[in-house]
Amino acid sequence: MATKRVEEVNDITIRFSGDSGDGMQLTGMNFTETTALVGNDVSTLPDYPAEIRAPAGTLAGVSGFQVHFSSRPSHAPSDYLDALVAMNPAALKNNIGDVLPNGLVIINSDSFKKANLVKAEYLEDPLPDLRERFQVIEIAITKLTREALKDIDLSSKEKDRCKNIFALGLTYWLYNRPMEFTQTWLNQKFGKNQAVLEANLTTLNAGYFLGETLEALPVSYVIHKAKIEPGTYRNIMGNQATAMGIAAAGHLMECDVVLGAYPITPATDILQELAKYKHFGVKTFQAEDEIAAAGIAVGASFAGKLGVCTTSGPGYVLKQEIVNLAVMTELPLVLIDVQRGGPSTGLPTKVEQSDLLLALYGRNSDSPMPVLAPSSPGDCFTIVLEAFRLAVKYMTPVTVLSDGYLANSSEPWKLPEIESLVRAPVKHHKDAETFSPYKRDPETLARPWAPPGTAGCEHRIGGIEKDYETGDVSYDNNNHHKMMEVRAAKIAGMVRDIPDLEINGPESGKLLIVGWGNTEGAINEAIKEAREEGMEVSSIHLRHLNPFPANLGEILKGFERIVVPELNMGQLVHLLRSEFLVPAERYSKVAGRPLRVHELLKHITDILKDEA
Amino acid sequence: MATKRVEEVNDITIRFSGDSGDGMQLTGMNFTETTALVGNDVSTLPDYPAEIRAPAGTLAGVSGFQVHFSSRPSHAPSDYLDALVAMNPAALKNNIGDVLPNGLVIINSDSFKKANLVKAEYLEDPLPDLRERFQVIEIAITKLTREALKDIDLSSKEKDRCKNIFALGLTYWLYNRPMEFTQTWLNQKFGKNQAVLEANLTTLNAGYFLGETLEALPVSYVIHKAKIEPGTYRNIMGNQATAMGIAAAGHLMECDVVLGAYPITPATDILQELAKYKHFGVKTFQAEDEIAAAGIAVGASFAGKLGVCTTSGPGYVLKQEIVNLAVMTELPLVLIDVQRGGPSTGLPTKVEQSDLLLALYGRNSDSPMPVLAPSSPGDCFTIVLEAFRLAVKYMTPVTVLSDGYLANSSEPWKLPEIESLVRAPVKHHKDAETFSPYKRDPETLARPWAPPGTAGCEHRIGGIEKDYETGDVSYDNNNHHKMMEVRAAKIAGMVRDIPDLEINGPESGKLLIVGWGNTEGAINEAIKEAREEGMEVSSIHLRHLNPFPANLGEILKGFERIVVPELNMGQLVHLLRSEFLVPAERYSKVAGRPLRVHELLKHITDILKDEA
Amino acid sequence: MAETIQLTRKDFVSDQDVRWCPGCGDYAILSSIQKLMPELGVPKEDILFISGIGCSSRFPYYMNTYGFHTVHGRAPAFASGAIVSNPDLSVWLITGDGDGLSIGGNHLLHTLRRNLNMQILLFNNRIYGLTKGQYSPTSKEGTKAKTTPDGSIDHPVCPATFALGSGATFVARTVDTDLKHMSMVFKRAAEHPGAAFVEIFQNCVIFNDKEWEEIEDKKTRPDAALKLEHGEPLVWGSSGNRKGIKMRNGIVSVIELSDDDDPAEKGIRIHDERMPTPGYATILSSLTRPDYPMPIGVLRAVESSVYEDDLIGQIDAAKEQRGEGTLEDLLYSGDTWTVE
Amino acid sequence: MAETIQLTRKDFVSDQDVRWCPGCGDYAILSSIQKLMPELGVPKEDILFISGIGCSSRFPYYMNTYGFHTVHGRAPAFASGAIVSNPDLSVWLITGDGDGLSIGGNHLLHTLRRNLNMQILLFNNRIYGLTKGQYSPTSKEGTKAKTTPDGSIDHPVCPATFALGSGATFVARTVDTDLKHMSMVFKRAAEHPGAAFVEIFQNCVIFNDKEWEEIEDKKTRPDAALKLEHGEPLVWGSSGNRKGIKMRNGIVSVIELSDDDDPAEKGIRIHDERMPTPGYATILSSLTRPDYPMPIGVLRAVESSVYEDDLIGQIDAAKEQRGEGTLEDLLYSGDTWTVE
Ligand SMILES: Cc1ncc(C[n+]2csc(CCOP(=O)(O)OP(=O)(O)O)c2C)c(N)n1
Ligand SMILES: Cc1ncc(C[n+]2csc(CCOP(=O)(O)OP(=O)(O)O)c2C)c(N)n1
Ligand code: SF4
Ligand code: SF4
Ligand SMILES: [Mg+2]
Ligand SMILES: [Mg+2]
Repeated sequence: MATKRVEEVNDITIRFSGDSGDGMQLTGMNFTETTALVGNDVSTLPDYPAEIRAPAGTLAGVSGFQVHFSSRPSHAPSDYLDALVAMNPAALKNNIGDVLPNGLVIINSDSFKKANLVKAEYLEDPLPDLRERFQVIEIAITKLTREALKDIDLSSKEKDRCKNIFALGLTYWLYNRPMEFTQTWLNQKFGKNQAVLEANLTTLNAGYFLGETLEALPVSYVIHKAKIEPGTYRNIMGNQATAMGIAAAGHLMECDVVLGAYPITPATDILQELAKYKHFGVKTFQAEDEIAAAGIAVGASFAGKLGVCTTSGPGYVLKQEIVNLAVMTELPLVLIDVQRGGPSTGLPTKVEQSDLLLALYGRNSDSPMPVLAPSSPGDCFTIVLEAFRLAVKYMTPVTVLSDGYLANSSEPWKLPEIESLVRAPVKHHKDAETFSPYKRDPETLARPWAPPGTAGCEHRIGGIEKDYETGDVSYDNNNHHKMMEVRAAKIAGMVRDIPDLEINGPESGKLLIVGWGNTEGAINEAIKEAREEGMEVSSIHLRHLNPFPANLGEILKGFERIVVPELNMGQLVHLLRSEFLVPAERYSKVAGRPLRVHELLKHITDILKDEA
Repeated sequence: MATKRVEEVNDITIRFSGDSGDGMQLTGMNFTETTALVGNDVSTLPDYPAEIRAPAGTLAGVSGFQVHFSSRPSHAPSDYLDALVAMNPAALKNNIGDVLPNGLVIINSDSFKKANLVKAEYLEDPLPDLRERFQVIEIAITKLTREALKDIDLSSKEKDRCKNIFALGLTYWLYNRPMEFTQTWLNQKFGKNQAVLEANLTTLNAGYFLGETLEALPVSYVIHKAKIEPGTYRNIMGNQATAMGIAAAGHLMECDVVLGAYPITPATDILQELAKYKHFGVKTFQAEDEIAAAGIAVGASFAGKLGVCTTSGPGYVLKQEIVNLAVMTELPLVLIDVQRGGPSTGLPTKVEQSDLLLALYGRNSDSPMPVLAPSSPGDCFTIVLEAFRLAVKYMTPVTVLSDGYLANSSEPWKLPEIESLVRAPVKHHKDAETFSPYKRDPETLARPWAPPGTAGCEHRIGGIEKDYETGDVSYDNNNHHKMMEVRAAKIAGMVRDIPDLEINGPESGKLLIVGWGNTEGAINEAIKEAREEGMEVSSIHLRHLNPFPANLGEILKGFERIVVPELNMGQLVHLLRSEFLVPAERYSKVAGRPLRVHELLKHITDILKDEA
Repeated sequence: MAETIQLTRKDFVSDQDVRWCPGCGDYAILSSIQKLMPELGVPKEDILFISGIGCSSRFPYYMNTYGFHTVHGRAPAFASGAIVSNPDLSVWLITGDGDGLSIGGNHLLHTLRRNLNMQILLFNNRIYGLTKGQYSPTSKEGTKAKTTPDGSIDHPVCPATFALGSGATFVARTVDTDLKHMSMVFKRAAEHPGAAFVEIFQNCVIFNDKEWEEIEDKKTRPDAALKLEHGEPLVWGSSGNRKGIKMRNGIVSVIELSDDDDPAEKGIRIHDERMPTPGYATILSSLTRPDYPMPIGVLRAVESSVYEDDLIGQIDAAKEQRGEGTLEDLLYSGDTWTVE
Repeated sequence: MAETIQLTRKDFVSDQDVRWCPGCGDYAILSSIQKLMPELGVPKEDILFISGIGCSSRFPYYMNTYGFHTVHGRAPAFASGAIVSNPDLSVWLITGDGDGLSIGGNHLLHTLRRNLNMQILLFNNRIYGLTKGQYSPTSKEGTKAKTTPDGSIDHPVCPATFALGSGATFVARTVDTDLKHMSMVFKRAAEHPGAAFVEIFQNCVIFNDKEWEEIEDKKTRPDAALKLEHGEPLVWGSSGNRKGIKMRNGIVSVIELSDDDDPAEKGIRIHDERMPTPGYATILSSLTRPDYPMPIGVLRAVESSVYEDDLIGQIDAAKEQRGEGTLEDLLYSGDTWTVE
């Protein structure tokens, strides 16, 4: 056996895919953690389509996990695959379309039986054709796993559960990754069950060593460390970062957090994660529905705590009547909407930037509310802290628009230094002498927050219009107009608390790309490539959707064409046109997946060619 | 006693006002009906501020009813009063600000006791001052009423209830109105109780004859018949017209109407009215809340009937998750939102054009829905019929935005001739052979409607995204985008069913006023006056807010300045700017009352002077 | 706090004009609560009245305590949020038959079963007052109201039976005209740990006058209502018209008693608030006029764990076991690595 | 329609792949319903399955009838709209413990009390299946699920007790593993005029496996479950372990019986589905393991007027009295005048 060749590459995208029961998510996460620890930049894209476990082997049951890793900083899931691991024919069928020509396709040949081909709706064996177009590596993973475990006292069903670990071991060899992380992880997970632990460790090795021996795999790859800013890192998914942000807000603001939530995909993880954070003082309350969840959060805010809700589209709709009460009573509240494909139940597990206009306009009458959106998984943490700070400072509900892709994809995240986090302890109003419930701070226009328990500040508020001076119920005509204006002015005035936009590229020119939310990585990637091809294009990325940063209008005016890529039918573009009267153009992709770099690049190219 | 002078005038605005218990609404309605029967054009503005009966005599308890009548066609409540009837000090205080200098102020002097002045928060007797500025007619209405009824066997409490009829009689004399209508009405109402009937008839006469004798009233007025289009008329309020439209839709479309509704001000009347329409085949279902009401309506639509919901802002918000299901399953549904002051509970009894953006954007993800708005009480009938027709033809929910002013104000309405009403019988899909639930009509893009009970067309639908061809659940990426586009295209395509806008005034020029909904009368009035003052200004009025009429963009481009008066913070203006990139300007009045003609006129004048 | 003992009824009267119709039953309830407050010995600033929307739900504006007039039907959610945030508060939820049982039935169900510590006062006038007279879920079948000109066709829900079916630990009934009884029931409710549900028969003079006349009227009340008292027999009726209730195998029968019969001897059921399951109380709550008396007073009062106590218990336990979490723990937990 | 009699189970199987987890209790329920359908003799096109959201709520896709998969918790509203629109339909509502009792509890309450004619099947797996394992309102106290790592603190709601408290006219329970019993109960439900509420103990193999083991397992079932039958004594238990239930003044006691004791003689309660008020059935529904058997079968079945019948009755009566309304009547009623 000759020593194999090692090739250096900059960038690899691999997707693990198999049946829902095959453990593909765990496999992908292990590969991701290991890869991050090695020092590559990583970005992941999990894909678990079916909410219900479909019958094994069917197309509906396929679960996938994509890892894009690189020796350069890179924050987009890439569009195409260098390598695909397909544990069964259904996985192959669902994913083969994304593999680059001549890419690596590793299959578990044991599962390519007639019955499985039928379940995957293959009319004939697909392999002969695929062998022409890809490097198909056919491995009898099931058989090899069983063989490796023949001395271990487990049922064959149990042994077969290790198949994914075999595949993982093989890819570790293929991309020269160390096995320590996974070994430690297996130890933690199966420490109590020696036989299972041993089986997994053995299989991991078996997969790795097969790489060394298998002739069909003549090359392995090295991807060097990325040049990454110094610091301490961890791999983080958006929902995790959101949960951490919520817990951190309680600490930094020295005020308990009360989460009212009702399970809904893809937001449920946040509730689940926070339920484990009891020792951080977080109270979670699984409510009977989203309306109650919002009521609980607003009740908590009235009582002087940090009320927060996590939900997704259909639940966010249901909360709006109560959000409107929070607008009217000017109570702090943070709403996190992990957007998903719609309308209606839509595509619950898929990504969409669906709810921007809903956040702005989904309540009866004019009801202004600030809206923020994170641009990467780690940014969820930062944005959530910002949301709490603004909510309390301005006494207002604030919406954070996360989404199903940010929620579940991961990236290496540089941990903030504790000292760098802004401490902003909540200061309730305590002084009975100076108290009046709607007496506003002259600068922020915020009213005072005096929760029950504060002697001398007893007061009563509600959803009926209030007197500008006293806060009592008022049906007066002119008072109503005045209150409308002041509510609007308060939110508009928050612009002074929002940093100016930084422009990526020249400050004026032919083409500006305007993005928001999860598309930042893909847009940056497309722009980088466009520049490499000699095109001149700039971009800005909005994290504040209401109010807009102060310099947005100025920037827009500097460009001949403005293109707004969105995973919706054109929501931000609508706002930009209305507010700034600029001919911004929509670039909509509503296909339940992240923005594709090459498609956007092509669009940019077409435009700039047009202009040329 | 000399015969009194009779003066001819073109235009009178009178307001009856008193305590909630004083019967001012009935007084106003009698005056209105009588006036309409006489042949004047009439437009009314009721105002009952307090939902709960406040303590008698307080400012919060004042109820008012304004009648504007004219010998010329006129469809706006006017801003100022020629005459005010004030039954107590609180009524005087609340309303005196609207009386024209030297206007007529008729008061019940018996109620101007110290205690009542205090309740009305008058620190001193207001009359000395008012006598300087107005023609104050002080009548001891209580005493005179009791005197007139001294021979009738009723308690003095019962006698005092006739006070309003006394005032009515007086105004009949003042404006030379016949008493027959009211006499007949009293007969119908109190026919069963002779003593009460007699008391009322006697009081009516007493009031009338006091006019003849009272020296303080030297003049009575004649207002000639307006030149009104020939036809049969009735006085109608918007909510009544809406109820009639709903019942008529069932007849014209030969399909039962099922109304799911939950009481809410100011929409409740529609439900109450329709509950009396059982013999027209209308099924009303008072649901447990607005969500259930929407579910009931959509369930009815699925079952092949005409599902409809009536509600107001907070309830309309609650329905949106279910409306979204109707968008996704493409079922016909008519939603009537009688808008009211917001946000939150807001000003429930007051008018606002609050929910335009909510109707368009209040659902998760892109969820296109047509939106219509009536422009006068009678137009509610026409618009509702149109909404049903479009809902069924295009298989879509349709929203009608009425409002608290249209709902409760009235105008003489020319009854449509039965034959002129378009019959459009519903045709359910019956043919099993050609049935597929999402096979679209190539022109309208509507899918077929095959309700349960249709043999061979059994099918299953729901809120998850569906396959473009089969309508089955589909998680496919590209299919989702395609469905998004087709849902949008279907609604956008309805433009061919919408008449072009007619422009009031020149087709281009310096200034265009763009209105929608209840402001039509006031805008027309302001424009008429502006023209009389030699200004050149045009206007258009939108009844279709989504999609917009085809020629809207063209019209807008013809003007230098575009001003959009709205009873909100600028919702339509937002849409116009975004869609057409024209610098439309907001003109917002959010004061819980109709648009004021003189204020708008001043704005027009300022602009055109600016330009000059 | 010693000074709170000196509070008087007036301290609980807010500066807002009360805007119910003259003669409305709500006045008496308000006054009975304002009178009770000083007796409870809770400082004003620790008292919170929360309501939905309806005539009854205007209540908080009139109490000089903290107050939150929220949205229609959802008051239990706001109250739940407040009490888990600050378990020291004395939370009073005010609702109506429409607010609490039409749009808000689900929140009531879940708040009752969770047993959060609050008093829930449901003003049952069997009508929608604020929206001017539509029938409500408690309106009797056949009610002719504005939306049911031909008579209502729904079978009404019985608030107490519903509360029992929802697992309420405290269920009581009282009447707006009986100040002493109201006061007793409200006090019992305040003392109950967990959710205390009280239905108050309330008269709406304007839209449903005399709905409860028999029980409201002092004269007819003794023969129409059965005042429940724990440990006492189920006996009612004016002198000469005394009756008692027997239960056998779940079947209720009415027994005539002479004024000096010993009910126990006659096998009359002794009232027991503390039956572990809701069956017995449901038998009582389902009794209807005119065949049976209307039981008022405390139907059920059992002890059970209180939601917010358990929640705080879990938080304390977590802090004890895992140590109070710090920002460092939060961020630097899990697998990290350092780039230099 | 004569031909409908010839339908077979297969006619009710739709062309969609069933996507529940292998081993899920939902399969057996589906198959029992598909088998029952031809027996009911209702034409396929007149059958409508309506559901909310949840694993269980996918049910309509698998039935080759009309089907409507709506939104979470609101299926009762859609079903109500459909049945008032077309009372000839056979409407089956499919819901879960989360769908029906968490977000949807209020709609269930009102649909039950209105007594609209439909079968309501609540698949109770005491967990949220579709969202992957959070506790539900029926989860036992202390349940460790994904959102309750330290154990749940809510007191669960008992579906049958809740339904009884809501005024349900038909309340029953059955078990996913007992095909014969399910079939009997479903048939009874279909025959009941009005809303028939059926709780099905259903196993979620993935997130709450074995929750109902005692009752699902044929071996333990006889000693764990009491199969109710109208007119029969409340007796259960395998041979040698026979027991019966006595009720006295609302208090339940368990009596040991020898195999040949006559239960009636021993004073054992005879089951009566038709008790006019819900008290007795509530006593049964509140019995809990292990102290008592779990009663399954029909707890309550009483006749009462049906909402849509009454509604249509009022419409017919209005047409009779006022004459069928025409467009002329509609528009030209009230005071009109003519301008020439
Ligand atoms: C979402 C919403 N729907 C409807 C209403 C209208 N509304 C206000 S109060 C009420 C019913 C009140 O009835 P109840 O609770 O019995 O109170 P009461 O006035 O009889 O005391 C209704 C339907 C509302 N305010 N909000
Ligand atoms: C408005 C809304 N909120 C939340 C969800 C998410 N959701 C879907 S099903 C479900 C719970 C299902 O539980 P259950 O009814 O018990 O059904 P099972 O899956 O256990 O059969 C939840 C919370 C949703 N689809 N819509
Ligand atoms: S309407 Fe009825 S409930 Fe409301 S305040 Fe008046 S009397 Fe009381
Ligand atoms: S998750 Fe549970 S309830 Fe859902 S399909 Fe799987 S086993 Fe059945
Ligand atoms: Mg009420
Ligand atoms: Mg469940």
